[in-house]
Amino acid sequence: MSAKDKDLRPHLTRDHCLDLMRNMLRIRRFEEKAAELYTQEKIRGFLHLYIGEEAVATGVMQTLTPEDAIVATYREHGHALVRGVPMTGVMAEMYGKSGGVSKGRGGSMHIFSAEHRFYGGNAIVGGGLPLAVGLALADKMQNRPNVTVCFFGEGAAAEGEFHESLNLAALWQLPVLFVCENNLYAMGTALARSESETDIHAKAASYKITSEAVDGMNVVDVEAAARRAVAAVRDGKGPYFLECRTYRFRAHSMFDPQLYRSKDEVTEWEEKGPIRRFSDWVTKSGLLHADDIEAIEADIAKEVEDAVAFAEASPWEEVETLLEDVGAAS
Amino acid sequence: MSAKDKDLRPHLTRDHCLDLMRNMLRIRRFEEKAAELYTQEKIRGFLHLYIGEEAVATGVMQTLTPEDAIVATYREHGHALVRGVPMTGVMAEMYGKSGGVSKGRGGSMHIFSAEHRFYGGNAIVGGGLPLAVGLALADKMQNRPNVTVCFFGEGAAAEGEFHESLNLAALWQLPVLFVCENNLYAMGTALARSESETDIHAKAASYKITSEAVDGMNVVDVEAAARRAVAAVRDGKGPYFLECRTYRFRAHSMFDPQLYRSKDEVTEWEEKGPIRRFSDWVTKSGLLHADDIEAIEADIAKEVEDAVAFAEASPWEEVETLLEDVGAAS
Amino acid sequence: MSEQVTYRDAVGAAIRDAMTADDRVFIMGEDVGRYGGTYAVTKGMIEDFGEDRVRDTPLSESGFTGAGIGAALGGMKPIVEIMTVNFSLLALDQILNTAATFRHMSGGQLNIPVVIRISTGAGRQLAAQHSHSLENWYAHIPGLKVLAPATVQDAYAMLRPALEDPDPVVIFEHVMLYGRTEALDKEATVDLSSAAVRRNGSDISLITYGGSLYKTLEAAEKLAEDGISAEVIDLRVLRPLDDATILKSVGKTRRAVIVDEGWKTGSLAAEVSARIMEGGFWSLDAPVGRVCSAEVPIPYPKHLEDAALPQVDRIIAAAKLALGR
Amino acid sequence: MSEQVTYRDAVGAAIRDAMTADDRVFIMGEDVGRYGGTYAVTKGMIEDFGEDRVRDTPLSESGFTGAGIGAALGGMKPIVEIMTVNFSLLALDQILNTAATFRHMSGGQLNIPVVIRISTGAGRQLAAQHSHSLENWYAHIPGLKVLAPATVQDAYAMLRPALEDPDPVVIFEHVMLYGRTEALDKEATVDLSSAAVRRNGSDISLITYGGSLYKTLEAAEKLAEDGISAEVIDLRVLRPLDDATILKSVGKTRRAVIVDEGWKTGSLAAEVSARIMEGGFWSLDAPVGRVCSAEVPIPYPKHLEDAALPQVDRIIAAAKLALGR
Ligand SMILES: Cc1ncc(C[n+]2csc(CCOP(=O)(O)OP(=O)(O)O)c2C)c(N)n1
Ligand SMILES: Cc1ncc(C[n+]2csc(CCOP(=O)(O)OP(=O)(O)O)c2C)c(N)n1
Ligand SMILES: [Mg+2]
Ligand SMILES: [Mg+2]
Repeated sequence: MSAKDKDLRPHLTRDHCLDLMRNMLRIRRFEEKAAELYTQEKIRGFLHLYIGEEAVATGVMQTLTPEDAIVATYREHGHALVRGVPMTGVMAEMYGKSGGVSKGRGGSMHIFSAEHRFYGGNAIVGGGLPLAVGLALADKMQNRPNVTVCFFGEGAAAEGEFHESLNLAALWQLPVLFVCENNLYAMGTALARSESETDIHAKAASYKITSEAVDGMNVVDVEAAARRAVAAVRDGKGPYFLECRTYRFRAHSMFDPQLYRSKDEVTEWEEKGPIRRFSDWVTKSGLLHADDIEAIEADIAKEVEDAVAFAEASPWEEVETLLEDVGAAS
Repeated sequence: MSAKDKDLRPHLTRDHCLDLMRNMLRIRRFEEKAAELYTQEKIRGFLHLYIGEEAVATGVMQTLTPEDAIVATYREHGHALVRGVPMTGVMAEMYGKSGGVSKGRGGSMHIFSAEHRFYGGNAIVGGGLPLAVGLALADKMQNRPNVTVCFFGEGAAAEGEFHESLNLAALWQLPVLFVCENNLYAMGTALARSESETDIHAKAASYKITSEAVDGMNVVDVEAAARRAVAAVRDGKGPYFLECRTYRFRAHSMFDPQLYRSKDEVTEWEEKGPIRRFSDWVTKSGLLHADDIEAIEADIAKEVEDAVAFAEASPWEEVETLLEDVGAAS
Repeated sequence: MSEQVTYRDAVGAAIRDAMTADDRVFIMGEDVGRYGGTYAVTKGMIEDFGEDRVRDTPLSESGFTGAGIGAALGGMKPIVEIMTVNFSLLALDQILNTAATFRHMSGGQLNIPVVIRISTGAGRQLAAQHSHSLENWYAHIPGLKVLAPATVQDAYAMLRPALEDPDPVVIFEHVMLYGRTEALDKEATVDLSSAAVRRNGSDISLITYGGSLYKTLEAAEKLAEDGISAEVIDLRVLRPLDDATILKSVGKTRRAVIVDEGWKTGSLAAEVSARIMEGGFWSLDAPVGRVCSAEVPIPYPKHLEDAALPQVDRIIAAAKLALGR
Repeated sequence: MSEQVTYRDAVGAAIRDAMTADDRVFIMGEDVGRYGGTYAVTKGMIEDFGEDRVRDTPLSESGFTGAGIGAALGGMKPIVEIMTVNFSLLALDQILNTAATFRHMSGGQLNIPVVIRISTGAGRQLAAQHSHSLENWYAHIPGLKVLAPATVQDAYAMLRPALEDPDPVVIFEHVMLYGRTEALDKEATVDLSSAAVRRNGSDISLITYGGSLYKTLEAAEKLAEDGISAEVIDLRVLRPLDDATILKSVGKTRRAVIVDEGWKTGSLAAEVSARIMEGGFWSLDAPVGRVCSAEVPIPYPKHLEDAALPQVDRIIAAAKLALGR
């Protein structure tokens, strides 16, 4: 292993482990609450939970600077939270309140934060990929050392936009990191029923993009791979593709009766869950103690509670504002 | 070489050589005339010539039955002629006359013949690929042993439809033969400026489609490859991809000043021209004689002359028919 | 023989009956099979008809819609399901440039008997990428027939003639209708050329379609309380429009309001208004009004979504304005 | 200071001047570089500005339009060229679902200053996949501005405010205009909110845009020979429409005909008619007429293409009908 490669490994200090743990748990607890609020009809529309996939956003985000850009999907609460978008604003957005990051206009599927270069929140499958290519193009043309990270599901790989975007990024050697969250299903459609080539990272390689598959249930592996990837991209080596193999523990959205997979399959994957796995490992290895995790849980419980209180207290936008923000005020 | 493989080789009998020669020359002479008629303003709109690429359509079409289906592009006169669509009807179509195969409604870019299962004539780059997938799906669902052949340029490989169609064909194991006519340019855009992976047949292979590249300037090679391909497809082995490496000798369309390539490059390719090459070979090897070719030329000159006369004599559609054939007469 | 069923089940039954009657009919689209259909329309069908005829597709709207179009050209009778009209943009090239033009471009040689079902409309708080109503874009395209069944009866009965049609037919199903229960008579037939008068009236014509029908009927009832007799026309066939029914009604009532969930500018309501202008101007006692969606990407919160869409009170107000009351 | 230039060169000069003035401006699209542009608008630009800023793209309409949108979000000022409106369908998802909605969905945090140039229209015998006019689809979309410069002056002058606009602007260039030569004053400015009265008249308002302007002006001249004074309005901004100019003219003339190369049903002409209905009904002495394209995929032969499109004689006939002559 070269010195450079060594530098690219995650430094598993106590603090860093606390941080990884905290981020994954923040997503988990936030979304558990969101599911509950959905049954209470506080949150409406579509709600897509990231539970089970927390290691991906958490691992990848460790490697970014505030100037880097992020493009995600409708399953993006986790990404927003790890990126640093305040939980209060995310929760209020899901309520549709004026205190939401997007003044409630977008809801769960459309979390944006210009301040964090967090560009959604896109509910068109595959729709974010060309956008990410363009953000990277802007950075490259303006000689900024930024990376654009684009998250999407394996289902999106069948869309024409995937193909056009990977080709453009590779052709123009743009600083994009494509992160495919391969959770094996697109709604009810299993990967093998949607792709002739089920090895997604091999698909990406066919565009002459450096491509790698990683265990998406292991936050340390994800972070390690993302470090290599982001370093290469920032070095001007063109786009990079990371396939994170993961699983969603919950239904696709709150409407999904999950006819297409068995309970056993879900249980099997839950046993490999990213939080369980990381917490076992850090406690066994003595990096963290059980009470460290308890303390984090307590903090998060408070943060979630505050977020709910904030959302509850936040006023609705006035009906008179309906036509605002369609175009610049003139 | 197995007995079966042997069967799949073109049988280069005198008759077959005559046939190959005749077909390539028919395209060449027809299009030379078309170019002339364009300058006389008999043919209008866009006119895309296939000159230089004749070996591709000629070689591939040898392998098809009348029940097989063909989907082509706006550069499809050659395909129509080899398929057996009468030259008269094609020429009249290019004039826009009522005797045209499509009653003149489509012109040069939209040659159709239901009788020959010749489904266009599509001027949307990449637009024919999903259609071919669907035609093949219909054959498969109805247990018909037909093959659908889909011709398109290498420029189309960048379109999302290419990606979606190859995946669908491979996923559903449909009887489609994809024939990419790689003439190195999409209008003025060289392959290397449009694709990160310039090896098109490798791109196709990444969908788990059997894929092959062949010298598209050699009609015998094309036929041989197409025989293998069509046999596999008809055998139920799923789609097949043939990249034919070729070159267009003329401008993209009659409007193109060809700023993007040098005269030398064109001349170099002309020296490898499919007609020159095949005629040299058949005469040198003694399969055909110079007067055989002269006889063919004479026949074709007559056929082209007749086609022009037919087109000239064909009446225009009445203006009152404008709204016909938008939907079924009710 | 009529029974009470939901709109969802009526669409489902129509598909099942068509598949049973004709081997060439099949359905394809994202999650129509194992998932059971986004709106549960095709639930259980894959068990009964198999995965070939209840064909799950990858996320490839252009590819699978084009494949449906090709399969129709190849002699099948495909029903293509596109999850929402918002996603249908990805397939629009195939629909306009292939399905709608092939017959004409080929001089009448070819025809494409595909049926494309698309859900449309707002009301479920799905925000700006899942809530639009682009019916007028489709109604603009020569070579297509465009339907918008608003009743359970039409949801069932329109599929048969759509499948019998030799040319492409697009069917819009408003997402708020799936749960409605109404009477269904499976034997009753419908043609694809006439609007339906859903309520007779003499003072004003309220012209609408799809998800807005029930709001409009409710408005008509409320207007009746104020002594205003409103006629309600359900266009149900958006292309070709049934001018005769529209103009006959307006000729009688001399006033009209069009209710359309599309954004106002460039809406189908504009087309209907223009046609009344052209064919009914001299019988009008007041300008034709429009109640459409506000010109905004539909926002998520309920109160803003409601404010963006046509509602009963706005229909009543527009009717009263037309009547000078 | 005015000079005689072609529409093609005016567009080209506008792009060059914008690129010279602002580093963030660049142009991208199929064959804008080495080929010199399908309609030769960008000829020679790659030599002067380099391949980064005159960026040839692969055939990937959705991909490169989306990339242009992304680049705009990232601080650039991209001009995306889409060869024809027919191909723009492939990019429509990115235009509607991303470019037009992001500002609203993000609660005003984000804006997308992209300019998308699209050639449109028929007249070159390019048949049913290259000849359509879908301007009204774009004019339907909240969040976009839609321009249709018909004169050399507007072709030049509209680009600057389009690039200065913080939101997406779509510019339609009619293919039959590129070869027109007219006077250009590079200093004159134009705003993106007003229609232009191209000819004053008192008997009837002829309202049009884009490629139909010159046919309409010709019709007006011919009408003058018959003693009819026609006012000609060039909408030039298709979204937002300039109601004030339209209604003022109709208030004066009391009669109107709209000339629009789109298919009649669901056309922009319908929208203009509906607006006159709503805002000018009481001043009308006759129903507003429409001269649009026939509802047919545009056929290839000249005589049928001509028959399908608005022509001077049909405009004259419609005007006379409105005048009861
Ligand atoms: C263009 C488009 N088609 C269909 C949908 C409906 N849809 C939403 S999510 C989804 C599945 C996507 O699967 P994947 O990309 O694997 O992401 P995941 O939900 O598994 O994270 C589908 C079909 C959509 N939103 N956009
Ligand atoms: C969707 C679409 N985009 C752009 C065009 C314009 N166009 C016509 S042919 C062509 C080049 C196609 O190149 P290729 O696929 O290699 O085929 P070739 O012309 O070389 O045979 C382009 C850009 C089109 N017709 N359709
Ligand atoms: Mg998935
Ligand atoms: Mg080519």
